[in-house]
Amino acid sequence: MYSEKVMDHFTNPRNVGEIENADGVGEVGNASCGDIMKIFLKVEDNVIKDIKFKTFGCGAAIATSSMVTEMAIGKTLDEALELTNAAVAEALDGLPAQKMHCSNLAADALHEAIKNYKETHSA
Amino acid sequence: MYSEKVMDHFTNPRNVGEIENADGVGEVGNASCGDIMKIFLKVEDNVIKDIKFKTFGCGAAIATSSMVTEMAIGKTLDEALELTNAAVAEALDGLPAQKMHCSNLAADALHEAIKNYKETHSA
Amino acid sequence: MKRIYMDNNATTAVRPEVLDAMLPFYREQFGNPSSVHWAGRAVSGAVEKAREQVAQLINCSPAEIVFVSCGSEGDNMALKGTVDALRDKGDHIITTTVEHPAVLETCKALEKQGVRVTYLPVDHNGMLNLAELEAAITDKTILISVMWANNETGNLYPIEEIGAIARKYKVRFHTDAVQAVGKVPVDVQKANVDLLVLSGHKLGAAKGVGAIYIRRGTRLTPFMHGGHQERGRRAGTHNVAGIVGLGVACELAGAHLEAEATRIRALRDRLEQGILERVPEIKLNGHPDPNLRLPNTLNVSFAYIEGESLLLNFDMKGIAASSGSACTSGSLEPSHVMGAMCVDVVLAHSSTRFSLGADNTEEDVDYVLEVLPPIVQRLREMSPLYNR
Amino acid sequence: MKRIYMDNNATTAVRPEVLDAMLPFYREQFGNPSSVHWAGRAVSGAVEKAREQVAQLINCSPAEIVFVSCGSEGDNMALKGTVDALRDKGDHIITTTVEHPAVLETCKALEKQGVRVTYLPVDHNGMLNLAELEAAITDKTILISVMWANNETGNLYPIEEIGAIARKYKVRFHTDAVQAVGKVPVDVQKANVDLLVLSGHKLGAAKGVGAIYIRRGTRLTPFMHGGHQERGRRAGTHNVAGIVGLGVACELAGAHLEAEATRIRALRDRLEQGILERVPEIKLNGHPDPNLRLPNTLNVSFAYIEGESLLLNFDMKGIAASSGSACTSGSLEPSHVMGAMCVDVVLAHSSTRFSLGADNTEEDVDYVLEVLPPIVQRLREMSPLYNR
Ligand SMILES: Cc1ncc(COP(=O)(O)O)c(C=O)c1O
Ligand SMILES: Cc1ncc(COP(=O)(O)O)c(C=O)c1O
Ligand code: FES
Ligand code: FES
Repeated sequence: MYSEKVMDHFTNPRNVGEIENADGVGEVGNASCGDIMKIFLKVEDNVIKDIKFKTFGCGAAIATSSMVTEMAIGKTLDEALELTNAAVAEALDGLPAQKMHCSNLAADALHEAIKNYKETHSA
Repeated sequence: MYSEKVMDHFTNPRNVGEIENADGVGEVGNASCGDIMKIFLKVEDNVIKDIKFKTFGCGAAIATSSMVTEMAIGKTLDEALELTNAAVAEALDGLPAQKMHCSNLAADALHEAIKNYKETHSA
Repeated sequence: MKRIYMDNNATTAVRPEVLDAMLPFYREQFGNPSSVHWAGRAVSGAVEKAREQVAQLINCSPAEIVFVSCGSEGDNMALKGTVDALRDKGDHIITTTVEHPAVLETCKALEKQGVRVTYLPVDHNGMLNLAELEAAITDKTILISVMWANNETGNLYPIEEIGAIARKYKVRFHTDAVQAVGKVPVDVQKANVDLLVLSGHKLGAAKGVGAIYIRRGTRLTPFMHGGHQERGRRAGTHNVAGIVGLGVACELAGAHLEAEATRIRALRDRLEQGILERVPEIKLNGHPDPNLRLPNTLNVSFAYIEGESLLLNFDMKGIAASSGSACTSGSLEPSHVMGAMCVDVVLAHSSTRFSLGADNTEEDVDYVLEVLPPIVQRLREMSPLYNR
Repeated sequence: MKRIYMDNNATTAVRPEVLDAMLPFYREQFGNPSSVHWAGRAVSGAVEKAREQVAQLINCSPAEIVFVSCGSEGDNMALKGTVDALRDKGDHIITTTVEHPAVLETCKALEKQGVRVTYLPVDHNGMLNLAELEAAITDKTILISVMWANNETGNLYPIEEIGAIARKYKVRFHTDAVQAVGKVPVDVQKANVDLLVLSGHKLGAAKGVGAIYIRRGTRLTPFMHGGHQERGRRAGTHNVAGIVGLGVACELAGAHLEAEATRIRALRDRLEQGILERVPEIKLNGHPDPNLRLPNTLNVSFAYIEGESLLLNFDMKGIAASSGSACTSGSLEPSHVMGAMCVDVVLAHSSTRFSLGADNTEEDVDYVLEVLPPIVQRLREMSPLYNR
């Protein structure tokens, strides 16, 4: 069902955890749909220096969370905002069709975290 | 499906044929139902001296025809009138349930033949 | 004893390659394809591969194939599902008088629910009048259902032409292709078919599996309600081994279709000619042109003899065939197909079908030709209808 | 890798004796049981023997057994056939909120046709209130349909008591016994059941075959219309090999029922106790008394973890289980059974079913108990819902 890359990120997820006193936190999803993603950011000079995630969800949810953190780290906030769910899915060599509802969350969570950072750190 | 006795009478039917100038002839059945039985009698002193049949029909129809001729030969007409379809079926060690419509013909054909004899030979 | 099976329209032996392909799915890859774990994953791929194999044989996309349990289920699903889905559009179905009971009895059941059904008559050869079909179409017609090939006579119906008519009037078109698939080329695109039914055990797969082609975009209410299998189109745990076998059978049939049809047609023609030459007073049932019948099917009536007693005598010589006689079916009426062709009722009772298959050889045919005439003669001499 | 299959409520491996019994019916005795000749006769006896074996296991007469293609078909047939046959008597069905989709979705389809359906709620343990059931009966009630055992929780319903109520009010009683037959004693006489459905692949027979018990005298409109098979009660060529296998599986199940139930119950209890001891924050789903559940079934929710990721981790250790999470089913809703029991929606997503079977051993259980706690811990640590 899942690609090797998905299984790799699912089995050995990168950047699992929380960041204490994170600069930005984003949470998307809904427990009643079975998926919640939370992303924590450490930002320095508009660059994502550290990123961690916590996810309640299926294999695809965990793998996309892991992948999005890998893709975002080191990017500027503006670059990170350009990351799309489709790009995450592609980086994982695709996702099963029936997994689209949760695989569309990872980039959203990242964007939420950036938005949260911007709101709390504006001016 | 059929008992050994049925198959024996079907494979080697006794008394097949016609009797020229028969003393009595009985015919029952209906081509549209797939079964016609014709029985020919030679009667002497109220005793069935010879009997022959011709049958268009299934294995059960042929076997019951054969059996009824064997059972009737040598009997008086009154004895022969007491032969029932059930007795014929029993003599064949039974018949499949779905064959009841045609297996109920053999004794009828005999009785018809006897009736025909009586009608044509009544003083 | 010699055993010669010439009843392949009733059912076929499972082909050895098919059985080999099925075997791993009983005890090793026994999982439920709907399961997430290893046991499920191992088999869901196999089911999808079979779907591709079936699709390829009839030239559709795999997503248009739904696996079912038999031809009868496919026909029930096609008819009942169409009526339920299109009831707002109309209440009229057109079919023929020579369909298999899976279609005819379903139509009768639908009539009880108020559906109107036109049963098109056939001529003495069992063929349809397409002008009559076209004339029967009204603005309430929601379905035309005509079989691709008839199981008793082997008659092939002009499916492409009927498909064109259906398309012209925008009426959905279903074909029961249970007897055709694997024996003659079947192409749902060329034929403009919307729904097509096939059954595994008629082409060397196992009994208990079949498939229905549902053209993309065709609204069809499920027949079997329940779980999400087959994308909600047919509930029930997949018959994995059966499905895998059906796939292989379709692939094999496709690979050898022309060669095998030619080979079997030659045998059938040899049988047909041989019988016509050797036995007097017989009637060929179905289209007189053997090329307008399935390559494997021959149906003849041996006048004056009831079919079951003929079959039993064949059977004693090891020959398996079938009959349109009422006496073999447990009903009181002889074959409705013979009736529809206006075959005399006694001749209908003596109609006999030889349907050849993969295992038949020229020796088989010659053996039948040798054994048959004396049996017919002997039974005729027992028949009150026969006058020498 | 070790492979431990604990998903026997989804499907079972075919038992070796069953497969052995099936094999001759693919290529040697391949005939159609409806045929008159040798090829047909050879198999019709085998079908009838299987009918006796199935009948014996559930204590009915063979004539009351009709072979179908799966449990779903049986349930569709029972419900739709009853509605069609008894529509003049009433239009009301009583069932439960925890039935299998084969019943629930069929009920929903019937509602569209104007049938009224009462879906009885269950309590937190998933059990019914029989007073509520009795109160739901009206003079328009034509059917009560309650499953013998629930597939997700293993809960056993008080079928004898429900049968007595149905009898008292003269309402027909159907039970989906797909999960019960072969695992616990099932006696249609004792239970006053009118219609009972079972499915082969849940008890060591093949996928694609099942049976419905129809009490003598029960009017039921056929679901599958067509040929005369099964005395007109189910059209379609018999799945001979599948049916023969089902017979053998029933015989085996009957012969070892008590011993095997005892053995499996001990394993299940060991697993249940072991998990409860080793893993904190879990919830047992279904009746807390393991004796009121199928001997093989355990359903627990591991708080904070979604079921699919749990299953995938189990899978990587060779353990096959199943989950009530939406994420494993392709739908957006978690198990309706968990919902009916008012299990919190997040816990429903983490509900996990272990269903043991013939091949499981004590070592299997111990292996699961060893492997499971660290997986749960690791996933919890990834979960935003979990606070150490
Ligand atoms: C309780 C119950 N009823 C019905 C079914 C349907 O059986 P099948 O998959 O054989 O159609 C199942 C199995 O999935 C079940 O567990
Ligand atoms: C033309 C035709 N349609 C439908 C069927 C029914 O197929 P099955 O027996 O697989 O249900 C048959 C076979 O008996 C058939 O010959
Ligand atoms: S003659 Fe028709 S069943 Fe015997
Ligand atoms: S989290 Fe439910 S499908 Fe991915």
